[in-house]
Amino acid sequence: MSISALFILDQKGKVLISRNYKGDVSMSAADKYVQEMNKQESFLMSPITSIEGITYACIAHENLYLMGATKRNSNAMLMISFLYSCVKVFEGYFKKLEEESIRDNFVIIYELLDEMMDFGFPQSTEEKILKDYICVMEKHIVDVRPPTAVTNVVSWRAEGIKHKKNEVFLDVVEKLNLLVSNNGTVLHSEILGCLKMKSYLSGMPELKLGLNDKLVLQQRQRRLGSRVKMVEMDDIRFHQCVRLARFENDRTISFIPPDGEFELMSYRLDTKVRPLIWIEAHVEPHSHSRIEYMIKAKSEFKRRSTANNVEIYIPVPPDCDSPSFKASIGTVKYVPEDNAIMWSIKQFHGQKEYLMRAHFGLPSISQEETKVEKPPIRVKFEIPYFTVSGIQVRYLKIIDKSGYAALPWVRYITQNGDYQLRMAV
Amino acid sequence: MIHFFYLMSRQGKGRLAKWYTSFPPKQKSSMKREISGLVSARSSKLCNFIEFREYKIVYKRYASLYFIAMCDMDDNELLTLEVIHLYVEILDRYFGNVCELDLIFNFQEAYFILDELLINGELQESSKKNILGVCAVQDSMEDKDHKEESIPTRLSVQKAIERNFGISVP
Amino acid sequence: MAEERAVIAKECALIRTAFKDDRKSDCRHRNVAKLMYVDMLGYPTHFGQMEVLKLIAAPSFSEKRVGYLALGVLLDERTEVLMLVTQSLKNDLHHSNPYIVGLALSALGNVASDDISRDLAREIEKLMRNSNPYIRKKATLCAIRMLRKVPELLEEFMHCSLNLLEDKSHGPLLGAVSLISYIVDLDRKVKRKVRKHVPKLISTLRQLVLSSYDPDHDIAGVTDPFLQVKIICLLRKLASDHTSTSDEINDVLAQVATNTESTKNPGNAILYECVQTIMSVEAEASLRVLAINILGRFLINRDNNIRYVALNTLCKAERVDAQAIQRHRNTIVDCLKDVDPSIRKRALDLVYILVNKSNVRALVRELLSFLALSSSDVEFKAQLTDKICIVVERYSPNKYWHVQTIIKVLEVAGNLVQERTASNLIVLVMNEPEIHSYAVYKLYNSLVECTSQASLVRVATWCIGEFGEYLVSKDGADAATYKDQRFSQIEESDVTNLFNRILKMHDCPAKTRGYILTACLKLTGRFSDDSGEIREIISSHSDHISLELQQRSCEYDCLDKHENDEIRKKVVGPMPSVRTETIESDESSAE
Amino acid sequence: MSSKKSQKGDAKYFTTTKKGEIHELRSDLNSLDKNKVKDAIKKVIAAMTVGKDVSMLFADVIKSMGTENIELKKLVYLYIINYARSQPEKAILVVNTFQKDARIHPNPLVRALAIRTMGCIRVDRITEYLCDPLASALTDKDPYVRKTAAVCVAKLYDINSELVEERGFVERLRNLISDPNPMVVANAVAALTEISELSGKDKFGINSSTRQKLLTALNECTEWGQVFILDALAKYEPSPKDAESIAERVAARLQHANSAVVMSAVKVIMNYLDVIEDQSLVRTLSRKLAPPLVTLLSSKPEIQYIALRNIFLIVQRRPEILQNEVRVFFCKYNDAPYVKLEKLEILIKLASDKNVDQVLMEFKEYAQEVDIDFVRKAVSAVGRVAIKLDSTADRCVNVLLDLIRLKVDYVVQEAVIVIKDIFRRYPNRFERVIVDLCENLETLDEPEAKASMIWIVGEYAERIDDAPERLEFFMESFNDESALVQLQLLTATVKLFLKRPDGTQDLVKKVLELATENTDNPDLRDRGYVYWRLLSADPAVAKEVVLTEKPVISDDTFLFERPLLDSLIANIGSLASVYHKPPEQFVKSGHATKFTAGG
Repeated sequence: MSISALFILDQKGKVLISRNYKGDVSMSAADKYVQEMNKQESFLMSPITSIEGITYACIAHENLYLMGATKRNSNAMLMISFLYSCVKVFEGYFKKLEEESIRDNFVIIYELLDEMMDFGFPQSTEEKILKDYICVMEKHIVDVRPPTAVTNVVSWRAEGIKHKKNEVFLDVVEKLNLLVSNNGTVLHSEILGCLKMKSYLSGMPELKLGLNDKLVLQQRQRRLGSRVKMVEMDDIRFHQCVRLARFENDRTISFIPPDGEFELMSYRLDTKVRPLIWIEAHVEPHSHSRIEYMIKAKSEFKRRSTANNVEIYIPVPPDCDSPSFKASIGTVKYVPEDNAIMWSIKQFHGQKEYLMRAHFGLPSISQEETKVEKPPIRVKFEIPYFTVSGIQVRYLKIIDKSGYAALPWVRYITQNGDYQLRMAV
Repeated sequence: MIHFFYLMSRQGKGRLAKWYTSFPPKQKSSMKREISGLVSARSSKLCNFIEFREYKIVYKRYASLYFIAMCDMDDNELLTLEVIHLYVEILDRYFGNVCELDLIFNFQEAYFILDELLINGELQESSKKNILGVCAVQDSMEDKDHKEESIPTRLSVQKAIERNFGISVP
Repeated sequence: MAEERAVIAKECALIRTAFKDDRKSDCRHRNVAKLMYVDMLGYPTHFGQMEVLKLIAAPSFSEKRVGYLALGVLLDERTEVLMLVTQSLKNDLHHSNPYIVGLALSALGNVASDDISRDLAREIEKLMRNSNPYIRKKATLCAIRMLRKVPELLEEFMHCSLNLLEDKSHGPLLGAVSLISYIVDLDRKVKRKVRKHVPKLISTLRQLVLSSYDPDHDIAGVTDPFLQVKIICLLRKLASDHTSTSDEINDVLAQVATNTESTKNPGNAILYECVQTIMSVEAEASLRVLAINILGRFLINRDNNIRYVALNTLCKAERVDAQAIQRHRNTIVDCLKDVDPSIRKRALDLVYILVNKSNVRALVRELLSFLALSSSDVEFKAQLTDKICIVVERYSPNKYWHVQTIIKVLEVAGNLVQERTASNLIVLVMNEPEIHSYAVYKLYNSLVECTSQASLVRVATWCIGEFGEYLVSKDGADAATYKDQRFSQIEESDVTNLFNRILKMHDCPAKTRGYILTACLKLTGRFSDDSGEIREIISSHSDHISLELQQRSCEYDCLDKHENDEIRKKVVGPMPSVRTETIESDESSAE
Repeated sequence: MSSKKSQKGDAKYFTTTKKGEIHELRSDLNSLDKNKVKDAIKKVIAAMTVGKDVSMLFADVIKSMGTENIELKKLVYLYIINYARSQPEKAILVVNTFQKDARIHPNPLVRALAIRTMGCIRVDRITEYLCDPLASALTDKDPYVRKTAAVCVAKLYDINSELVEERGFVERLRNLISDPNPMVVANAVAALTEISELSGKDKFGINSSTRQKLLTALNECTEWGQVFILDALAKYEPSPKDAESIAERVAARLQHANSAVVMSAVKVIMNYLDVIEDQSLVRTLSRKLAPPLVTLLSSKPEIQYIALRNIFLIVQRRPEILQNEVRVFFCKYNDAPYVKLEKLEILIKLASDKNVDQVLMEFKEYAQEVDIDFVRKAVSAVGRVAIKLDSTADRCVNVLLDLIRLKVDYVVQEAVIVIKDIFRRYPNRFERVIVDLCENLETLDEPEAKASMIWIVGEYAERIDDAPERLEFFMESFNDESALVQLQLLTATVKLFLKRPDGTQDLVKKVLELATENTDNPDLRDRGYVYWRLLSADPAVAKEVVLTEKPVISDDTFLFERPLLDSLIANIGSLASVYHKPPEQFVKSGHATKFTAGG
């Protein structure tokens, strides 16, 4: 199930650093992979590739590639997930993971690679714990010891943490994914929610979180009456601190949190949602001379809510010129790097409708051997104090042996996710 | 004959590319990519020739730059190395101790010089002196033009590229 | 990368808009210059093509200079708007300023299309006679471009180019020699005309070799190696297959070979060209020895470049001097193991030439063991395999060894060999009744061991189908005996089990399946098939998605079940042998 | 040409490439100044990192092995791992320090480090010296050392399996499954799995008590440890009762944030579902699988890819699991190209009477995109849906006709290829479209498209008036065609002759000659002779044989056969599931070992 060797390559495929875990894959194997990458367009290459009996699992990060190689029938999901964990740990250590930071920190990277994986088996990838015994600052002291957390049941939290003020912040962030066909039917919509927690609590606190989860509430409906809105989540995923067996049993979300920032849970709702912001586009192309756009934007959420920082991206041909715009609200900008017009509206109140017109010139000569791409319209927005799903935190109980009182703070926000409306032309 | 003349940094960034045989754009970029991969993968101990499709690549590294010529299979490889070297020497004299930055900011000049050295992938002049001489005359004619217009073009192109392209020096 | 893309996209948008704005026409040459940079980074610049034409048509030198440069970079011969530039070019070719003529010539020489070449050939011919050597040399190279595009223009340039051989300046002379070399390649008939000028070429070359230091053309102590190499190359073209010219140039070649220094690259470039020439003309024996010695030195040179060109020369020289190459056999075989793939490739080409009837067993043994070891470089392995097969086919001392060796190759690299290898082996076996049983046993045993090499599977399947009766009879087994190799008879079910095993493999290709179906059809006439297993295999593909397999399966099944047994017997009878001319002609075309 | 660069941090070490470098390093390594030594070692490691050979410094580097500075010690160890194999003689020199560090060093970090490193030195002679320290490490009081020792047993087994058996390390490893520390248990599981794979034997012997311990550890160990345990459980062959209880406990893992944990949990459940007898539980568990699988599609593209390759298998095995989720597989513009291709495959699988209109609309949309591979697959997808769903065939064929009319050459070729299969699936239903296909005959240049078109001409020779001319057109380039086309041309011409003997004798004679006398392809020659002999013996029989009725191709043509599918399901999440090939096909050594119940 293991990675035999791990490589970090630069954009051109040069090995920056590598670690051989098992010895059955030669370290020159990376060259074969890079040759293949040069032959194909690298973005077309599938993340799992087999070349001459060796499998390469590769992810791209910034301008780097992280690649694991194996000769066995290894666990592919584990390989890729582990590479992403490496990225997370390195970013935790060096802020940005890039060529520079690798060259500047190769000693520490070797140490981390040694600690995070042994003989191809991933070990500890909790950045906060690793920092307890592998440090950026050189320690000349002899007695750096493995923190007990490395092998503990609670492998994500060190013992003896103290904070002056005991606080917990909880952000409920929902993202709306939307896919609309070019004739205006909603093909797919889903809500991806996530509870981000910042925990500054002393000791080993026990936390219990209550949501207006339909399955829980139905069981206790009688006691609560039927006034609470209930939400049915299609799927929930928890941080490893949450006791899954307990949740499976009685849907109680109980956990000892890591210290600091982490993602407590994420959930998915696969319900038909009304698109919060609706766009209609009318395009009139005159090839070799000019192209015109008429765009209508409509907000379909409640009148008293407001969407902030709305950005509507309308794709335009990559070689157009001389832009001119007219909009009933907000500002319009040609964004050549995205081949798009960006119409931005600072505050978009509920139940409103606005218009925008754009005009471009086109060159008299068109590009050789290219087919026109048809990217979709994309929309970005943020609606505070609102969740599309209606999810609510009902309580967050904090219990520590020392008995301190701690305050939980909760915020809600809805954002766009992958929000795409296909263009008709 | 030389079909393609290419300057590339060690990091694989193109610095000058001149085609003497035309290929469709897609093929050009895939050839460039493959050549750059082949060349940069070779250790300095290996010979300077690579057989590539129906061509032969003759290349040489000068500090941070690779000079690459894609030529016919039966060309005299050693002589092609000399053509490359001649070009490098002329660049060095023209710019005075040339470095990669000179080529980034004065890529027009590098092309002008190449046009005095090669036509259609064949060597047109073997005398450094002659080439530097005609380049100097043409530069001065250009400067005269600009005095009339009172815009120092060459310099401003340079500046514009520097400013607008934010070229990152390797 | 993403960052670069964004910067370029923004800049290009500004440039596009500026192009459309008439007030900004004085920025045009700067914007076009930027587009050249953009083009080199690999982004589209088609929107700037019209602006390039405008620059060329502009009056000032600096605009023209950028315009013509951009013409050679942003456009090429296939660009549609290129035709629009013909008139501007024509005007500039007549310009009073020689540098503007030069710009037009350079651009024309780099991008001229067929049409433009036809339209402007006249002008170029005139410019080749211009009083200014700067213009003469450019026009001469431009002529090569035009000939590349339109060979019929040859007559146009012929006369003029021969006159240029008298030119005093190196530039035009170099151009003329290059042009004539090109012409000679284009039309062998003109060689006769050109040979009249050999004395002139020789004297020019001799001057260069013997000249004292010439500061303008000195390259590391050698005077104009470029011109020297070009002349030697032209002389080779003129002298090969022509005795009197060969005699004529013997002396000068000897002079070059003895007077050129071999410590630096320019000298070696000349020697390399010289040796190649000696090897391919009818040179005197002493000169030949000289060349062989130079090559010998090259071969053991520490510089990989020199070793490479030595191997390269030997490859080309084979026709003339096989003996000389044999002397270096061990060095060459060693080069097969070199770390440098370029050198390995060259060495392989040579080894292939080295093989002859007397050394084929030893060399092939060596190559085979080498094949089994070299696992990393698949491309090289494929070439190696191919070469082994060809030499075995060509020099094999007897058919048993031949069959046995090719099977070994198939076992190791059956997925890399060319189709031809498999079909040649089949024909060989087919046409030699005496080895039918030996081959079928050999192949059957191989197949049992190894079902992963596609070519092996097919050859074996075909032979089992055609000669299956030997496998299941005592007599067949006895007949297969060769020297100390003995085989034992097998059961029909062994064959069907083997076929089934192959068919059950998930990645068994349709082609292989097809072979098996036809083999089974044939076996219905060679085996008793009491168990009906063959029949089962035949009908198993009757609803297969592959057209061919479905067709075969249904046809064979119908034939097998048909009441008219005579017809089936006739159909599955032994296949007629193949006329071998086809094979031989095939072999030669493969070289 | 020079380039200047700012230097900071470790980066400065990369630039020291002067000639006297090695010499200088050697003197620094032997310096009395500890900082100098440390700097020198860093430089050595830096050189090693960029691929320079610094093995000649072995003796100088290992002098610092005994240091009490852990960071330095790690670097020295790292160096030793890299070069011990090339210097086996000298590697012996380090054994003493290793043993000391491993056995008596007060710091568990150092003890573990020594054990971990020794296991990575794959020099046979050192291996013996590893046994004693390893034995004590397996019972070390610190769990960190024990978990490292557990992995080390697997390392040792890889180098010298006999030694491991001899010293009873496998038995000790099995004992570690009862270790109170969950990480130790997890690593022991990983090591045992590895050893079982290497030996091809079940070294696990899971019994009811170990099973219990595994399930307990599953709740407590790290995310990676959970993967080890789940993967081991997936190989276990449970009784129906076991399967029920384990699957129920494992189901909680579907909620884990780590995709690898989720995927391995899916594997356990998918495999156990076949054993579980209680059908209502089967339904409950199946229902639980869908949501986490769909959620994986919101992850990173590489994870999506692996998920999709697996979902492809899962929906073939248990179509009910995702039958209502077709929309989540619609392609987004910015999906990675490899993700789009996989989504398409699954859309074909999930297409049903209920959703087919929507799915076809999508395919049509995709067929007009830019990426050629994707477009071709979309075109082919339309046809495959037709083959799968009888009731939709008309709609699909209409979509294909629309696409053909776009006259994009690769779209036409792909359409021809798939329409030929539609003809074979639904004989006598769509022959009307032959006219449209024939219009594009001359633009075909790909072998498979040509072969398909030739087949169509031969199969419908009696309907296509100019069939002889069309076949003759192809025959002109017979020798340049691929075998695929040649074979089809041979058959089609024979069919034409049998159906329309008038005026086609010359043509059939020509093709028979081409196939038998002018080719070096033995298979084609055989086929040629078969036809030739048939025709010359008795044309009536030939007609019966060649035009014999062919079975209609089935709707499951594109499905995996059951044994392959089973093998792939057993390997969910692994590379086999990504390649859709059983492990033995791409792995040389190693075995797929099942863990059998030991009571």
